[in-house]
Amino acid sequence: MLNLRLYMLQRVTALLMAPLVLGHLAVMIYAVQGGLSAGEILGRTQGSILWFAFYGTFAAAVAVHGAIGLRSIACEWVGLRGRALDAFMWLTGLSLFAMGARAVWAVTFA
Amino acid sequence: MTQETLKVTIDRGPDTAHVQTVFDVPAYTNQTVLDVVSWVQQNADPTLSYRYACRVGMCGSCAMMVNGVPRWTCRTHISKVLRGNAVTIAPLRNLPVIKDLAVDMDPFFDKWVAAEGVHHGALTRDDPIAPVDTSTAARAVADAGIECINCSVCYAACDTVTANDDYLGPAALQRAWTLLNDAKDDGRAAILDAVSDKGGCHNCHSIGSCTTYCPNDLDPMSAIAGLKRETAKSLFQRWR
Amino acid sequence: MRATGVTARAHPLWLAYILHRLSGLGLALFLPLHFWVLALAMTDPARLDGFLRLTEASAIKLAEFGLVFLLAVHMFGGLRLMALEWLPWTASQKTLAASAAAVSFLIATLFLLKAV
Amino acid sequence: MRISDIERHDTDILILGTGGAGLFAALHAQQTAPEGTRITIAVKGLIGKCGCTRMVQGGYNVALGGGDTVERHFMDTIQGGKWLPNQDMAWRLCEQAVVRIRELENEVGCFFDRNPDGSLHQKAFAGQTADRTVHKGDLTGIEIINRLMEKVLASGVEKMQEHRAVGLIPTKDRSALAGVLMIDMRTGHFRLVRAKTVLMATGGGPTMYKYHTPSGDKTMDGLAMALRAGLPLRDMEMVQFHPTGLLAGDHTRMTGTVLEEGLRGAGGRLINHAGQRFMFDYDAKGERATRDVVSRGIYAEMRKTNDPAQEGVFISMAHLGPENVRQKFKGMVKRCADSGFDLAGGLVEVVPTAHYFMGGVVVDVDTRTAMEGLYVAGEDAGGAHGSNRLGGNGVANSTVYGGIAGDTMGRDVVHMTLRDPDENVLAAEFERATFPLTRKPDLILPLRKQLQEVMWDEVGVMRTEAGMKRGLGGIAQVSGALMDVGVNASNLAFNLTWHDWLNLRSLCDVSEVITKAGIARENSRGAHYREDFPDPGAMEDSDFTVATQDGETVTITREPVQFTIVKPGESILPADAPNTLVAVQ
Ligand SMILES: Cc1cc2nc3c(=O)[nH]c(=O)nc-3n(C[C@H](O)[C@H](O)[C@H](O)COP(=O)(O)OP(=O)(O)OC[C@H]3O[C@@H](n4cnc5c(N)ncnc54)[C@H](O)[C@@H]3O)c2cc1C
Ligand code: HEM
Ligand code: SF4
Ligand code: F3S
Ligand code: FES
Repeated sequence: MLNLRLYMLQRVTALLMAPLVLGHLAVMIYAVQGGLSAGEILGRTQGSILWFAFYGTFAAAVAVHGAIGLRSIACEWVGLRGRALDAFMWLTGLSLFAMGARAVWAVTFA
Repeated sequence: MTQETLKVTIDRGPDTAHVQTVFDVPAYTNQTVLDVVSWVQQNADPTLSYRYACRVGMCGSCAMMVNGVPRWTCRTHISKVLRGNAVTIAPLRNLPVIKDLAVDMDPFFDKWVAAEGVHHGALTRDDPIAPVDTSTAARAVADAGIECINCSVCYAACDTVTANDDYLGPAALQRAWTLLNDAKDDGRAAILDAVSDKGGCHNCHSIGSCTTYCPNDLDPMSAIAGLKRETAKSLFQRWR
Repeated sequence: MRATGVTARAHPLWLAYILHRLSGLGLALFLPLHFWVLALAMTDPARLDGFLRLTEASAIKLAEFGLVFLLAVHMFGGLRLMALEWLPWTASQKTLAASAAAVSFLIATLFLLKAV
Repeated sequence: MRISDIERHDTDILILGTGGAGLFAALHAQQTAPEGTRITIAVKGLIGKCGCTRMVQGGYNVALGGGDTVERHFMDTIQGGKWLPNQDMAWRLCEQAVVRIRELENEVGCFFDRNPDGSLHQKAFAGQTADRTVHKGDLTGIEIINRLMEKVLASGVEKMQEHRAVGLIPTKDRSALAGVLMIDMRTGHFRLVRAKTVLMATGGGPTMYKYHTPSGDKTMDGLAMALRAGLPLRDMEMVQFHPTGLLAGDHTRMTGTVLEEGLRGAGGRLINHAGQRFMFDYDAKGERATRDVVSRGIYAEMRKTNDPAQEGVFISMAHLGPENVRQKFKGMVKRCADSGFDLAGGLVEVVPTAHYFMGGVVVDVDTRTAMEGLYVAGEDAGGAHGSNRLGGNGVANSTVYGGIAGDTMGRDVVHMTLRDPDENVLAAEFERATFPLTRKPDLILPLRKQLQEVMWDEVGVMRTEAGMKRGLGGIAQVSGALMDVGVNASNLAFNLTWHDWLNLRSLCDVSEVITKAGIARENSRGAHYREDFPDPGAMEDSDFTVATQDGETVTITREPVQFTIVKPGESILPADAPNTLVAVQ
């Protein structure tokens, strides 16, 4: 079900996300003080290449990582096998990526 | 003194309906789980099926689920597993039941072979025996898993085996790891390929039940981690 | 094959495994929601603000706390797993598993305290 | 069930048993036989997981230089066997062991313990004049069988697991073997497997004694089948007892299992119920004397006590330092602890326990028998050990001769064809195996216990004519009673009780032969000790017993030993060779 390539991809994306998650948490802890507002978020992120790269990588990594993770669960707990399993993985991965990309675009350049 | 009795509940098969039979078994001072099962067959229900051979923890054919835990029954004293005076005994998990407490171990051994758990080498009986330096780190790693008696207890304990038919399982992978570290074995490429296949080591989630329940105190989880490292390394080498 | 009551799970590494899996699953289910909310910034900033105001409510706060908790649990669980697989450690794995949960709990609590 | 329900199956080479002999035969047959030869391996348990080879602890005897020679190994074997071994077989055993150990290490992939310089580590069992025993800790058999098992499982031979052989079916003229009748234990169905050549490697196993070490699947089936097929069996009185079997009570299968030899070697003491050491009363070497001597010492001591509540004697290790013992004998200490005994610090009760069967089918040095198409190797074959087997020669014997059998069959099979079975014999064997299914069911265990008591008391460690005659009566009683005990036939799939019946049937049949051979040998040699004839007799006039069954009667004859290589009193070692190379302890 998981082969060496998928395994490595999942580990590499996990490693990539670790600092991103910490960064994201730090920002959030800082940001929620005194409440959140759309303006505040957008003010920080709007038009910033840096934030675009930060969240863009995050969204891409999470899509790959999450899709592979859900694949394991779908195989072991739902019993999906073979082509259905591959299709499920691609579908979740692509939709996760699409939604993530849209969100990142929304808070940065849209 | 009146003889104490044990309440022994035994799963009967192979029918999928969950049938259990309860027996009253006299308690004795020295009594293993296997002795309890044997008593039932010899005295109470002659049709009860189970398997054993060596009766001393060497052959690995007597493993069963005892109160939901996989154990070798010939070396488990009944006092260790009694709850009050009751115990439940079922066939080993993750293998097809032939009848009652006897399971078909073929899938376990098929996977053992599929993991390349067989010596690879070019030397013959006409060559001298190769000297082996036993002080190397690799030899220590190979020795760590060599005493596996293929009892399938770890295989029964592993949830990944339950969930994924293809998964080779802890014992077979541990055997592959032993061979990979054996200076006498030439099968490196074949082993790495076999354990990277779809049922290979990468399916293991390090649940660790294998290591927790191995009656021989072996550590398949760490062996599998070793395979993950080696396969990852070989991937980088291929990329280079 | 037949499911029997399996108690062969009552050990720290199994708990670490199930925690990691459930937190991963939780995150994967939450993420689309999170993305959708953020995408509102583009389509309907007012509604985004509405959502963000909701975070003031304590029920929502609890949910937020839960999500950060999930993320922390999952991340440390994942780091634990990778350490266990790639660094040839052996004995101390159980302690590692336990401390991962502890640390993540700590971070989440920190977050909660800051937020109130 | 009717005879027409027997399923028929053909193969070219059929192997019965998966101990050292059976597994090696499978590998060698595959190497020697022409491409396309069908090889089938049938076994009463699971491949490689039953039988005694797996239970080997001490190790594997082989002369690998360092002063030791094949000649010295041979002389030890002949002297250990008290000049009764077939010398050509013993020679081949010692000589081929050298090849087999290289094969085990190089081709099969076994890993045996090493010296610091990387060469094989060897130690000395009692009765040997060189450090000769190759081992893997004290779990040598597990290493040998696991590696062999992997090879065989990967080899693609046809597997018939949990198939019990119940009868050898000859051709009409009885000159050759046509096939073997088996029960598929998992379903309870019968199967007749015809083969051009058949190896019987079912491994003897003297489990008709109250205390015994072999695995539960070994019940002398092979020798009982050979007897019925009219084959001559030799040395049938020779049952080896291991001095220290665990005594844990009547109700546990742990009773009788071996506490290893090394415990005494390391300085373990035997203590009687009065708290005294006694072995020096029997032999100058004390606890370190050979197996037969120590077994007799313990037995004599037990008889002196003569108190049913105080059955065995004790082994004590504590004076060596419990921590030290725990470390050095980790496996043994753990095993005792599992059944509630403290080997390292306390006393563990022990008794002599039936361990190995020296007797067996008469074969030539290529494992051929008197019946064309039938080959016998391993513990089922007689001759290599004579009256006593050296520790470490058992597994050497089964692996050496298993390999030879595989090679011989692989070559012979070319000239052979499938033969037609004698349907009358087939019907008789079928009747015999299904007999209990037609009787009223009852418990079998009490009869097995009864046989075990009789054999232990009357045909055990020390024997007399009067005792053995009583023994014959006792065996006949059990044997007769068994024919009145039926088995519930409602479900024959994995019906262990049916197999308990068949096991006891084999044990009764062979017990009778052991006893008759014991009565016939009026001297004391090796494992056979006659209180009424304590003398060994003149070595030059050595003869061995041969038992054959014709119809219902067993007759014992005697044949002189042929000293084809060395005569009593002589040696093939150079005149200046030292008596022993083992450093005195
Ligand atoms: C506890 C113990 C320790 C020992 N230690 C040593 C030692 O240290 N050194 C040494 O040299 N020797 C030792 N021996 C002796 C050694 O194990 C035997 O000499 C040798 O292994 C016999 O090998 P085998 O292949 O003939 O028989 P086994 O290995 O016993 O195999 C017999 C096979 O035949 C099968 N079988 C039986 N009946 C049937 C049937 N009816 N149909 C089909 N299959 C059947 C069995 O299931 C089994 O697979 C020890 C023995 C025991 C019991
Ligand atoms: C820094 C952050 C993260 C790290 C270090 C990490 C690490 C890991 C690792 C190592 C695995 C493999 C588990 C196994 O094979 O048993 C895994 C599985 C998984 N991850 Fe993550 N992960 C992180 C973030 C995320 C995020 C944000 C999601 C949300 C989509 C996620 C979802 C999953 C899922 C669903 C699984 C499958 C669980 C399983 O197979 O048991 N992970 N993670
Ligand atoms: S690793 Fe342990 S539990 Fe698993 S088969 Fe080997 S001995 Fe049994
Ligand atoms: S229990 Fe199973 S998942 Fe891995 S660590 Fe052991 S094989
Ligand atoms: S009967 Fe052999 S391990 Fe239990």
